[in-house]
Amino acid sequence: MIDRLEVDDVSVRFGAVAALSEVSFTVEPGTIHAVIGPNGAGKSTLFNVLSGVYRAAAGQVRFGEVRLDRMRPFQVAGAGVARTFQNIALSAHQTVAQNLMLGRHHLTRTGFLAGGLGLPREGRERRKHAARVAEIAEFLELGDVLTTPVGVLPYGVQKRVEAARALCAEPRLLLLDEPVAGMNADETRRMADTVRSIRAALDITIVLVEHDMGMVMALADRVTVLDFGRRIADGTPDEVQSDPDVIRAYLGAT
Amino acid sequence: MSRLRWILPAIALLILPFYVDEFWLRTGFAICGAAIGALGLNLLLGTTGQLSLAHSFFLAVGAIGYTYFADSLGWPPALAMLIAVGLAGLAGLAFSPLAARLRGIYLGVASLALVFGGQHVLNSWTSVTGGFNGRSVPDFSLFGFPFADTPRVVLLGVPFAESERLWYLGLALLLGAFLFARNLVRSRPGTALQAVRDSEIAASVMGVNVQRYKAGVFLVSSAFAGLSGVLYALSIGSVAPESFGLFVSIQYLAMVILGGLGSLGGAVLGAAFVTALPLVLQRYADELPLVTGAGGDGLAAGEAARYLYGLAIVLVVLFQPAGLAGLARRFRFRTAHVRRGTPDENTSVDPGSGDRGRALDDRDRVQQ
Amino acid sequence: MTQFLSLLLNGVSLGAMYALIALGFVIIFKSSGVVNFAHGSFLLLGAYAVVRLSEPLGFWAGALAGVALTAAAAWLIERLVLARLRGSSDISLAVVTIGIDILLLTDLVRRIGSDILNVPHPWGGDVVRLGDVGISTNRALAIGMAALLIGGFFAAFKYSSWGVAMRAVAEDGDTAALMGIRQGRVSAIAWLVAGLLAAVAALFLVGSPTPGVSPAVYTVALGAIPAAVLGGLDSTGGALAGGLLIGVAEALAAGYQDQLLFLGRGFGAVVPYLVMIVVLLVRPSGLFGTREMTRV
Amino acid sequence: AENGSDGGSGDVATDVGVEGDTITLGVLTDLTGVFASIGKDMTNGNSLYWKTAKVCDKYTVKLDVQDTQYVPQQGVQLYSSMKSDVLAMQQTIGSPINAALAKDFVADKIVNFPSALGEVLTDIPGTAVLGPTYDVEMSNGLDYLFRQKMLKEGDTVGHIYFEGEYGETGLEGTRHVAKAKKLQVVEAQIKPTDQDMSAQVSQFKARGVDAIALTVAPPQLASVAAASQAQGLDVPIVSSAPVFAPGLLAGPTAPWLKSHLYVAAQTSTFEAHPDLYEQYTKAYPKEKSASAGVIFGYGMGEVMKQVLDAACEKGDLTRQGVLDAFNGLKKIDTGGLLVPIDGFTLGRSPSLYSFIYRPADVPGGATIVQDAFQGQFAEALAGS
Amino acid sequence: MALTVDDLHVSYGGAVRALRGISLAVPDGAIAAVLGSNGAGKSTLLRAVSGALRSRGGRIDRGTVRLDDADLSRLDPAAIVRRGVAHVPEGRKIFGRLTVEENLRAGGLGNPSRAARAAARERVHELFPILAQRRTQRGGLLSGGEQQMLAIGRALMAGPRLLLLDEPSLGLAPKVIGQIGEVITEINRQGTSVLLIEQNATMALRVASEAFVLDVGTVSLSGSADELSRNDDVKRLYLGVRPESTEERPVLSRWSE
Ligand SMILES: Nc1ncnc2c1ncn2[C@@H]1O[C@H](COP(=O)(O)OP(=O)(O)OP(=O)(O)O)[C@@H](O)[C@H]1O
Ligand SMILES: Nc1ncnc2c1ncn2[C@@H]1O[C@H](COP(=O)(O)OP(=O)(O)OP(=O)(O)O)[C@@H](O)[C@H]1O
Ligand SMILES: [Mg+2]
Ligand SMILES: [Mg+2]
Repeated sequence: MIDRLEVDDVSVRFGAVAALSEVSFTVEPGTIHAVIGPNGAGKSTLFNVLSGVYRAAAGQVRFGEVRLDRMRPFQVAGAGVARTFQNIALSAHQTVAQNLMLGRHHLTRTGFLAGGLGLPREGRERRKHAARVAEIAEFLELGDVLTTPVGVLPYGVQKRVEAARALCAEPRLLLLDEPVAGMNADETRRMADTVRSIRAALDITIVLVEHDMGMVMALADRVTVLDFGRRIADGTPDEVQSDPDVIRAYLGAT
Repeated sequence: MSRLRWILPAIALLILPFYVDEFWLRTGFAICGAAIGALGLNLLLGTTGQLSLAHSFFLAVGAIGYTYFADSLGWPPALAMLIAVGLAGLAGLAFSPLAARLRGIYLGVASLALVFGGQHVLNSWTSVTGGFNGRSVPDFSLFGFPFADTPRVVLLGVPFAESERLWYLGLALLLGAFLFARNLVRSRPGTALQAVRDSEIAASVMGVNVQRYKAGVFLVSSAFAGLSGVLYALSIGSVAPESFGLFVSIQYLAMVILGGLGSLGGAVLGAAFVTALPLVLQRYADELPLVTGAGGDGLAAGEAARYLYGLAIVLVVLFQPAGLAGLARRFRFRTAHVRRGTPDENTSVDPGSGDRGRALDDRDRVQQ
Repeated sequence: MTQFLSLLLNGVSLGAMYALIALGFVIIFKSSGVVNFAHGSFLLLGAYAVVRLSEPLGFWAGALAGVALTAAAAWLIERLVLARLRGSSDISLAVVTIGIDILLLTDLVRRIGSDILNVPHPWGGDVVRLGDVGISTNRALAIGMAALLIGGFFAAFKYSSWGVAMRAVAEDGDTAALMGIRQGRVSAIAWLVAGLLAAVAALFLVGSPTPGVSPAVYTVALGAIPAAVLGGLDSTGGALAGGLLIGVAEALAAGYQDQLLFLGRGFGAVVPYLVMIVVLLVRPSGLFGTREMTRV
Repeated sequence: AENGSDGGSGDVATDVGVEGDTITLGVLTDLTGVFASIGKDMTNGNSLYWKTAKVCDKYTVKLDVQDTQYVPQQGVQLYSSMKSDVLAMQQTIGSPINAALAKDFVADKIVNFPSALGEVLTDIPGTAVLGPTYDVEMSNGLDYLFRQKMLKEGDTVGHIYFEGEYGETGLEGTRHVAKAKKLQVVEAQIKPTDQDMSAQVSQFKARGVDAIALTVAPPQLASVAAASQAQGLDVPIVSSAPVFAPGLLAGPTAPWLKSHLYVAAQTSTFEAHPDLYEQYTKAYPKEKSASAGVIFGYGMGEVMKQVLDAACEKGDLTRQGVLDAFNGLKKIDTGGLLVPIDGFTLGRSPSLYSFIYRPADVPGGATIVQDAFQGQFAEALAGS
Repeated sequence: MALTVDDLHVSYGGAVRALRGISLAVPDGAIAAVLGSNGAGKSTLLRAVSGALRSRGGRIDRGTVRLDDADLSRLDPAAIVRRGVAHVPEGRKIFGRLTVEENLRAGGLGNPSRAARAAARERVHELFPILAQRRTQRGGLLSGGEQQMLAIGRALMAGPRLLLLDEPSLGLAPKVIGQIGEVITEINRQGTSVLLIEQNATMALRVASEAFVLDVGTVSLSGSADELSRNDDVKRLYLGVRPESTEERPVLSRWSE
């Protein structure tokens, strides 16, 4: 059973900047939901609120029964929410495998003592999760680079590592912040396929921030549009695409 | 084959007391003690990226705690050691909320306050610390077996006195500490700590309770420092607050950097280098060129040691950012290739290469 | 009251020198992101050079030459060592300065030896009296000099692009280079200036009422570190405020020691650090430092 | 490596540290650490003495000098490496190092001369403080001020002292005198690295002190003089021996020191021993200002010789023999180099005497104004 | 100003061969677009031109980079900037601790003319009004797109004669991408040559006069922008005109404890 995500009247301010003002929308379980809007509209801020990095000044975020807006980031992760970062935030010196293993942090238990003493159950746990990590890496076409330090990989590949790490958390709600930035059309298409097949295989909810409209149109079940921190539209991709406000603020006359 | 690489040095270390004299055994014991402290600092600095100059304070807690428990309270020395180590760990834990608030170099400088403040407290608290002059340290004993010169034991014609006994104690404790640190880094907490180092926000979003892990690593690191302090106390036989000043913290920093930040084997090598250098130079001053024995007109041994070790720090950071561990790795890498008869066509996988390290540093910053 | 005024004046004069040292600290940090642990050695080098060069040259020329020599040495260190470490982590940079510090300090202590070297200040042990309160001429001059130099740098930062260039280089030298900023030159100048400030501070620091050049001069820099940090490592104004705060706090703690006995004897020595910790707890980046903020 | 065999010839028993006609003595000094200046001077004094002196007219003495840098760990390590070669310790610098080694000294039956006059050192068997402990010394200095009418009952004294054994023992002397003479004491503790005494002097001025007592080091003395001058605090300064160094007379505070300072010391001056001065400057032409440390080092040699001679006469130059000889020593006279020493009883100051000297433009920078005397408070302070 | 790259070989850390013999020319006053997949070496090419290679552990092994008649391969970045080359690096690299205003000032430091700087700032504010509004905000706190605008604006402050742009549209909203295209055309009209790396090939090929496609360190296709936009491979890989996807992809199973 997956939960519904309800964002209810959320506001965030930074000094004079109203990054989000009374934003509300609902993400139905098992759908792919896109959030779009001009630069600085508050999309990443929204993700930061959803993942507990920023605290909303007002409003609520509910994921099923739990209140995400009251949690700290690591508790949000425990509630089954994982995300990627717009500006890649990986450990550059660590290998891809090590970075992915971090994704499994909240699924594993080993503490300082058990880890330091190298108790047998630590080894069992590690082996079991390493196998899953390899599986996910394979899925995101990272199988060949598992032992490469992330720092030397090209930008586009690092973006895939980000996505893989979030997947490794086995989330029920996956937040992707511009997953195809810096990819060419072909790479974008493959990423879109991947996202689709994640949803199909794992049956989870995905929220996506993206500027590549082709990708949004092809993937999203529903789209919410933000501008200057306010929701200016919400609907199916087709509805949104023809909304005059959205065209004026975001798409431009093409 | 890789097992052989461990067994030979292990045997050499075990039979050492049968071949070398007291000076070297004592030096060896001092190295073991320092190495444990360096391992602890490496967990903090190398693994978690927290710059702390307060290490000497935690050393002091261990050393003085042991002396107080075993001497003033008369507890069995092994218990006193355990409790002193725990106490040092708790001191680290108590410091961690401050550490959680400060970042980078601010943390480093703030931790200086612990060194100076700690010295002040320890100097004033004479009933426990013995004040400026310090107090003498009771001998260690384990299950009734004393680590002292008496009762006399002779093994295979070699007197098995305090220095021999301590050597094995140091070796055993160092091995334990090393394995603990290594396991820790390789397991789940290690991954989390490294993530905290690279980006606290990313780590917390992936489920790491950053505050708690910082507290945890401070606890472990200071407990290591505490154990190191106990061994220091045992090796000298007397502790005074004065012995745990800023310079000691700097020495530990030097061990970790010289050894190679983030490398546990490196920390041990670094500790050996920093600890032994002044002693050996002093001892063999007469045989060394340029260095004169005490009272001569040339470079005094103590000065020579300090020059060398300042120079070593600068050179290592400049030319071998991966430290002694990097050097060792490079050497091993090369010999391994020669043995296997493969030309090293992909040096690019050598993680110890300085250039690669540098290139990565840049990448790091791109992503911030 | 006289005692209080006298302590205050004394604290301010001490603080002025802390501020000069802290300012050097801050300038280096701003331009290259380096926390320069070798600053204490610069101080000692400045003092030593002034004394030695005053012998053959006389005080004025000797002081000038000594300050110049220290500045040149700082510059050289930047060129030889730190310039090669662009892009390394903060920690490596801090550690390399510790290495340099050990080298310089060992050498200077060896040269200074066991003697107390006296600087032949023309004003010697003269005293300025302000009503009941007396202060050595040397210290009075120090306050004036510090005001002059700090004011000058304030203006330089505010009205020239130097400040921007320095901070750009410190944050990301490679990208700054893409703006045409010569990172080598910017940070080399910063080191030069820091060396100069340290030497000027040293020049007064070893005069009355302190006893001349001895290795202990070095430890004054240890008091300037908290001054720089509590002011905010990247703030010039902070260096001034931090220096004065620490100077006055230290003088008062030492002067009223017998009223503070419940804190333990010799409490004055920890005062700078205590003040720093209190400030950092409230403001983790110091009084005027840029707040460290991150976003993802 | 220990053995009981007879290393020498003749019928003198020996064990460790005697090879043929050579006796080896250990020196654990500080040549490059914080107390390098005093360490160097004392070691030079030791060496100078043993250059010519012979034990029993037969044995020459070789010194095994090691530099501890004033770090206890180094001291312990270096002692462990020299202990199988030395008969006794001619010099061990620093209370912390002496404390760290006390157990070993006792176990190894070592006769040891520490470089300082700390009270705790008198509790170590075989360890010989060569002079009055610092409290006795300070009380003698204050007594001198009373005798000269520079101080009277009910006055106020400001005492600046280093944290640690040296400073605190000195302070005890002042406190004792204060109790006996109803003095007010204003205490100021500092660290050896504190160089600016203005604040302390302001405080003294505010409290109206009539004299300043110092158990610090030369830089602090210079600063006290400069600050007193600046703030117009015109009172006598009494100090223990380590506070004064002749180098101060080249500085701007020289006139103030010459008119205000009285030093209570266990050593005499170069002015009183011109031949020693000549000998020293000839042997060490590069050392610029010879301090009292040289005289002390030379005197240490002299006392050691008396111990070894006594042991040798008894035909027992083993460590035990030397220790016995040491314990039997009474009324030691060093020809006026050091104050008269009564002998070594655990826990008791070995001497009650002090010289008083003042800075002056003479070789060595000091001139004696009061020959070795026992002050009125000395006996009460000396301990059991 | 004409840029000529001839038989350029570049490697990183002596091991990774990022460019393997690239030759191309950007004639005076032209806009040249470079396309290529991740890791093809596009950014490396720009770094080789602006001198930013060395600081990242890269080296020119062979070949030349010339600007008119001057050899750039031996100059340091600051010297190259002074010859009129501005580089907007990959990943924005704005100065996070400096304010927006200070970032722009830093960009103008290599520009000697005060009047030119003032004019440039005017234009930047006109192009990206948000930067004027956020003048005193710390660069690091801007949104991704705002940072990108700042990076472009900063380069414009230098008043360059050759502008190197590394994926300027990265993270920008569609409307702004359209504007960026216009800006590039306009800058170019005022006499600046542009070398443009883009993943948004539609925009790139619209504004460019010539185009190159990089593939694993070599130029696999080149020609006029129009020609290339008609090329089938380009259409498929870069313009998103795709045949139905047929390939087998691995499938992920659900995780169960
Ligand atoms: N600093 C570096 N150290 C080592 N290898 C590097 C470095 N920078 C880039 N590389 C390698 O050089 C090759 C070319 O990289 P480059 O960044 O030029 O690609 P790109 O075409 O710009 O890719 P993208 O579209 O992802 O930005 C890649 O294989 C990359 O891994
Ligand atoms: N920590 C912060 N402090 C101050 N301002 C902030 C902070 N985080 C975001 N902002 C501001 O809030 C606004 C919204 O930013 P956000 O990153 O959410 O935009 P976005 O919609 O993700 O834009 P983009 O598409 O460019 O990434 C921006 O104007 C940004 O400058
Ligand atoms: Mg965003
Ligand atoms: Mg690129």
